[in-house]
Amino acid sequence: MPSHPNVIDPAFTGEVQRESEQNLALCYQCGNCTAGCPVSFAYDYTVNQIMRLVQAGRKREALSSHAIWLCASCETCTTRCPNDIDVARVMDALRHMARREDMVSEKAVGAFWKSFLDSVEKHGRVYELGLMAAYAGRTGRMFTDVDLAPMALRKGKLGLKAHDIEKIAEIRGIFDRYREQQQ
Amino acid sequence: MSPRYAYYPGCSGLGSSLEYDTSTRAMCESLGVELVDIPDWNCCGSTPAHAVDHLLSACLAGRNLEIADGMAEERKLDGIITPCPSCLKNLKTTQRSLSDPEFRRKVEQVLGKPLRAGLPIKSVLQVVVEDLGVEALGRLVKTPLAGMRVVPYYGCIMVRPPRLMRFDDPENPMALDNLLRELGAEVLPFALKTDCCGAALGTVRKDVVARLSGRILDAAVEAGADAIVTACPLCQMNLDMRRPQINRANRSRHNLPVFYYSQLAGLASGQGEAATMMDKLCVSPRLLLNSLAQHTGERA
Amino acid sequence: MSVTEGKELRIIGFLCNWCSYAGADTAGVGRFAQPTDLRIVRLPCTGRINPLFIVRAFMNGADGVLVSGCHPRDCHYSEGNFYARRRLETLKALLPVIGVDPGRFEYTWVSASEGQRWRSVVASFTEQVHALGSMPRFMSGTSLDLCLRPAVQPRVF
Amino acid sequence: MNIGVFVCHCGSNIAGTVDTEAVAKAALEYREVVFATDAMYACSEPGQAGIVEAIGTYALDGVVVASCTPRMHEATFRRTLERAGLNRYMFEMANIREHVSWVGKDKAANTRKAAELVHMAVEKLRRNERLQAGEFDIAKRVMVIGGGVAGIQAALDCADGGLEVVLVEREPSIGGKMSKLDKTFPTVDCSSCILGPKMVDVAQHPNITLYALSEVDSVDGFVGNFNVTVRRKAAYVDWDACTGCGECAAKCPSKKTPDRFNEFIGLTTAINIPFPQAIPKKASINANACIKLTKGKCGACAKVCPTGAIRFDQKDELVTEKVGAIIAATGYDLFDFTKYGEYGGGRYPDVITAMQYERLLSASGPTEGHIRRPSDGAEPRDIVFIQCVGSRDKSIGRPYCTGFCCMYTAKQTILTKDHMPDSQSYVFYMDIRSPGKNYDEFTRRAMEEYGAKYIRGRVSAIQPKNGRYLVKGADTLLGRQVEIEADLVVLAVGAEAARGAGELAEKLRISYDPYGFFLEGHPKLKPVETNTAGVYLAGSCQGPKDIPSSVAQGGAAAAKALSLLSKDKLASDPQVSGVKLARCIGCGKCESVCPFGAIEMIEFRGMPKASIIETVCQGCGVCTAACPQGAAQLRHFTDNQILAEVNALCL
Ligand SMILES: Cc1cc2nc3c(=O)[nH]c(=O)nc-3n(C[C@H](O)[C@H](O)[C@H](O)COP(=O)(O)OP(=O)(O)OC[C@H]3O[C@@H](n4cnc5c(N)ncnc54)[C@H](O)[C@@H]3O)c2cc1C
Ligand SMILES: Cc1cc2nc3c(=O)[nH]c(=O)nc-3n(C[C@H](O)[C@H](O)[C@H](O)COP(=O)(O)OP(=O)(O)OC[C@H]3O[C@@H](n4cnc5c(N)ncnc54)[C@H](O)[C@@H]3O)c2cc1C
Ligand code: SF4
Ligand code: SF4
Ligand code: SF4
Ligand code: SF4
Ligand code: SF4
Ligand code: SF4
Ligand code: SF4
Ligand code: SF4
Repeated sequence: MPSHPNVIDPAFTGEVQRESEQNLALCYQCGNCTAGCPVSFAYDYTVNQIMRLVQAGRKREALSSHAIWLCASCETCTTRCPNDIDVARVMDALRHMARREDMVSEKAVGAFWKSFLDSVEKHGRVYELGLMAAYAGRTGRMFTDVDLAPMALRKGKLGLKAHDIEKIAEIRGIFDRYREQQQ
Repeated sequence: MSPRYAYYPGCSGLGSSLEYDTSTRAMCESLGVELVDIPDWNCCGSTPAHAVDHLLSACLAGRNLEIADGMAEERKLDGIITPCPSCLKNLKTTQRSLSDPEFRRKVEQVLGKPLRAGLPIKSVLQVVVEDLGVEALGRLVKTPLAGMRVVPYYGCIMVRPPRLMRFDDPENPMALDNLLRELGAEVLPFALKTDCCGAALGTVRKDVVARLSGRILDAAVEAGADAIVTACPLCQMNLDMRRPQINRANRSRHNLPVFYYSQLAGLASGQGEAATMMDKLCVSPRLLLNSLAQHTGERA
Repeated sequence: MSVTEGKELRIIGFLCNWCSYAGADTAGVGRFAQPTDLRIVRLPCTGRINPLFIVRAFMNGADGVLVSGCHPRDCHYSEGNFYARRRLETLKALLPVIGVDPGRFEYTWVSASEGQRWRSVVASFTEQVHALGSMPRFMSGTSLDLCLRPAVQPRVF
Repeated sequence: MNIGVFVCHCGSNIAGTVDTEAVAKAALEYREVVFATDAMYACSEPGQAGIVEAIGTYALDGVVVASCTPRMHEATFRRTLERAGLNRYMFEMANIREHVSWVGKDKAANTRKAAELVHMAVEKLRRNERLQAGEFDIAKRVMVIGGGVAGIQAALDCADGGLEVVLVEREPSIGGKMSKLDKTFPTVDCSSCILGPKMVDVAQHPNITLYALSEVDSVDGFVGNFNVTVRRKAAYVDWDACTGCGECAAKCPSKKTPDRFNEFIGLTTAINIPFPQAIPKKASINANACIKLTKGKCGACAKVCPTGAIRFDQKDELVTEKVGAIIAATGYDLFDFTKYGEYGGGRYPDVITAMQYERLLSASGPTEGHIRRPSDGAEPRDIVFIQCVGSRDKSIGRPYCTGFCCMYTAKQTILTKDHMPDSQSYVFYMDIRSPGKNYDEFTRRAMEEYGAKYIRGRVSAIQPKNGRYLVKGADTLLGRQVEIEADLVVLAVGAEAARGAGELAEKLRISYDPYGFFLEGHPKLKPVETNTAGVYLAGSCQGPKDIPSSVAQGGAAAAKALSLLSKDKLASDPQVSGVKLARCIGCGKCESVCPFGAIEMIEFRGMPKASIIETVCQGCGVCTAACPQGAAQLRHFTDNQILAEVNALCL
């Protein structure tokens, strides 16, 4: 990977194209994606800037951006892009690559998702209380959502026990083989 | 012959959106739609999985598809349905990705099983509105929701991306509008029907959810609504359970209840508050339901 | 073009001057790369095509014949392509009878502005013909050859 | 026959991917070729001189040029042959540029292909005949279809040049889009002040017959002799009697008729004259809105009309006009923005099109030039303009740039400031396209002098908010979202082909592009011609154009028609069919298939025979393919010639 952020890495553009199955050259930087993105206010780069970083082969800036982790996958950009680019899928692809390259900037988001998937691996389904505990442990954010806990518990909205599926071995097998494939 | 579907409740149906799952099952039963639970289903991975890796996501969703397909013939299934748009998107994306033979090979390798993924996949809402028609629901109405002014909130991915979901208008969907009107409610025009509530960012970026869900609540109040009606567990949770967080962050005092459409369908067809689990809602619908009862009482 | 990396095959195109020939020109002006197998015969109209031209081409060793003219309602001569369609439909039904795989013959429409479409027509037809390979030679002296040959002999005019 | 072959390099256009020398060498092996060479630019002065010289030196009686498409230079080289004393039809062209060098990169394959194409041409040429052109009479009249500014200009120029002109317009008045505009860029002069006088000239010109409220029904014939049938639609008013006094409209009780001329902002009456300057200034009844015509009651207009012009029983009328040339000037229509659900899909009353805004700006419009919101009639303060609506958008099949909306948006911001000094305009744009004389200066003035705020980015959605509209856009130069609360949103909708353009093209036998705009003969060198002789194009029907370009093209099309019809007779194309009487058995097949009725059955020594009317034959060759005897033969494309090409390739 080029060390200096100003260095252009044309291979990166190709890699994102392959992984996202989108032709980045179609993007003419109209900004529609940015205009409609609900989370844009929290981004470090706007959506069209992310697209531009990819077009320009600026790997480090694209993969270490916070924006790609804050994307809510709401599909607004994809729905309205005048060039029919599946922008949300490009965001997906960038997250995959960032994770592989160990460049996740939004540690909390990464941690939450990791906890979520751990829960799936362990139980086959999401066990909400366990998930919160694991996430808190990972990030040190002990008080995340504790304010909601009493209400949630009262309404029975936080499963207190895990609903393990019967053939949990199958799920573990999936995760194991998936990891093998990733090697 | 009554339609029969493989049913995928989704994880939230077991906990945070038990009332959605329960009332959906009741609604389907009264409409004569038979639901066959996908035995031993697993979590489809939701946003985290597809955000982390398309292959993992497809494998998790694929296992469920495989189970459903396996029993399709024997049980004479018409398709797979789920109430949750997020699960729906994962299942449909997986089905679409599997048309690429290379990708399919990888998924089958991880699953250790061949995949068919042939059954059509739809949301429960789509089946009710498109296949059965809202009139079918209308025929069940015993106590119309007269006088109840609602805004329908579809959430961002119930109809999007349009080329994947193939349901209703991506910018101005009318499915819920028509359905609620059929139940007797007054449905108000709502521009933020498909705006995002913050989705899965609730835990990690409360600021984002407070802002996005806050906007939706503001707009609903401006529209003059008594309640918001949703079809998505994530939306409902953000708008309802996270209400104190939103009000605190935005210095607002919103107290609009947020129903699932299936709860209202049950209510209108006379199933009662207990059966539709009205008590599960965090923002109490008490006042509204009382006035509704009064309203229908007056007419009677 | 992967399919044509090997040997070129003989493909003849009969094109009307107003639409498809112009469309092929448009593709050229647009530098839309195509397989090189095709050779084009320019005609005023697809209605000028005598199906026997095509039979003759196959008998003489063509591996594929492509006919392209104006879109159905867009004929420069109002209805020439309508006659062409009738004649070529009949021909298409006849080809298997004389031992020609119908996949070697294609009748399509390309307008003067459709350079992109022309490119894809040429590419996919060439690919289709390559999939069938080169045409087995008509055995000269067979009964079929003998009975068809007089019919397609050029008449002295 | 002595044949000479000339293989053109076209600079590197051909020689870059074809070994032209090898092609010339291969040609020497072909039968009857006595001379072959390659040349730098065959069509250039020295190139042509080389051909003339070789014809003399080698006593050539036929020439093959292997170069570009015959659609480009066949005529050029035929003239060259004539200069050298050969018959112009002793010539063939092999297209080794558009069909070879430009579409293949493999030089060996290209060279082989080029040589084979030359072989085909040689074999065909060996069977060519010396053909002589005849002459035929022509009608010195021209029809202009569409009475927008382009059609008006074309009609006036033709009429001034002495031709009789028939102008066909499907609306009740000529004027087209320009008659709806308030003021026009880049000078901001009043549209009706500059168009009005031209419209009056049309009405008064002795050489112009105007059919308004009329459409072309069918077209027969060919250059010099078209027969066009025009459908004059029922106006339910006798226009010969109507004086345009307007009494009828004043009394018409059906006052809620949608007002087409005002772009459906505001209402009109069932009987009306579309606008004060209309030409012809005649009343017509909207049959869908008239109470008498829908319910059988009323008739108020008939009672008040001082000239008794009302005719409730009027029917469409067909008239046939014989003309020598046709100019299509049918303009464009506006993109239907309701396809954009994110802009409200037509549900928001104060999200309007730029053309509706023109009507609001216009002193003769429904608000008498006061800018008012359609919803509540309030004067707006913050106005957002969104450019490229329905243009440059692949997702809806409109990838092209309309070309004039950047300019009219700038104009509208200027006019907005003039009308309402306290207003603020915002313009969302992707690029500013203003390549014309004084154009960029004009758009700059909108920003610099009139304070329009330009924001580079598209708008993702418009949402109603507190009685106004929240416009959610992006400023891509800043890298921020922008949200503007607007009282009124004006969409710079793009242009698309006029409704029905495809059907008209089919009647005229001209081509159209995938968007429905008519196709010119050559994008650079024949911008107003079509591939059909005698049919010309003017204005936006060929592609979106602003007024200066539309007027220029109207004039250019008129010049083409004038030059065509300046002769008394036209040379006929000798590439027509001919019947060999000895072979003809009089079956009549050819007569029944000829699309032009160019064949008549005659009696020859007591036997029925076919005979070609050479001035009518268009050379399609349908008869040749139909003749069971090979008796009808299309000259220059005989069975022999075509089979010779096939044989050259296969044997
Ligand atoms: C909002 C707006 C503002 C504009 N402002 C400016 C400006 O300030 N300056 C400028 O230079 N340009 C401006 N333009 C562009 C201008 O409108 C065009 O350049 C011009 O009108 C083109 O003229 P035309 O004659 O080619 O087409 P049109 O004006 O469209 O005229 C075509 C005519 O043909 C008729 N017709 C169509 N089909 C048929 C048929 N089948 N049979 C018979 N008749 C038919 C139509 O009824 C119409 O009368 C503006 C455009 C818009 C949309
Ligand atoms: C680098 C470049 C690339 C271009 N590429 C393209 C392209 O790809 N496609 C395209 O459409 N356009 C292109 N253009 C634009 C194109 O050059 C012009 O549109 C075109 O040449 C204009 O033609 P003209 O006849 O108006 O002017 P000119 O070509 O300038 O011809 C004017 C002639 O008048 C002569 N002349 C001048 N003054 C007098 C005088 N007082 N007395 C007698 N003779 C005089 C000049 O010597 C000249 O021969 C390009 C331009 C440039 C600079
Ligand atoms: S909307 Fe599409 S074209 Fe526009 S900037 Fe975003 S990705 Fe690029
Ligand atoms: S999918 Fe992500 S990037 Fe696209 S609009 Fe939604 S949040 Fe923004
Ligand atoms: S004859 Fe055609 S190919 Fe040759 S130089 Fe002229 S334009 Fe080029
Ligand atoms: S009242 Fe009669 S003359 Fe006057 S405009 Fe009407 S139809 Fe014409
Ligand atoms: S007859 Fe028709 S057009 Fe005449 S006044 Fe009555 S409604 Fe109007
Ligand atoms: S002229 Fe301007 S507004 Fe119109 S399509 Fe082109 S760039 Fe867009
Ligand atoms: S070539 Fe034959 S069919 Fe065609 S116009 Fe001439 S006579 Fe008629
Ligand atoms: S089709 Fe041939 S044989 Fe028959 S009448 Fe015409 S020219 Fe004569």
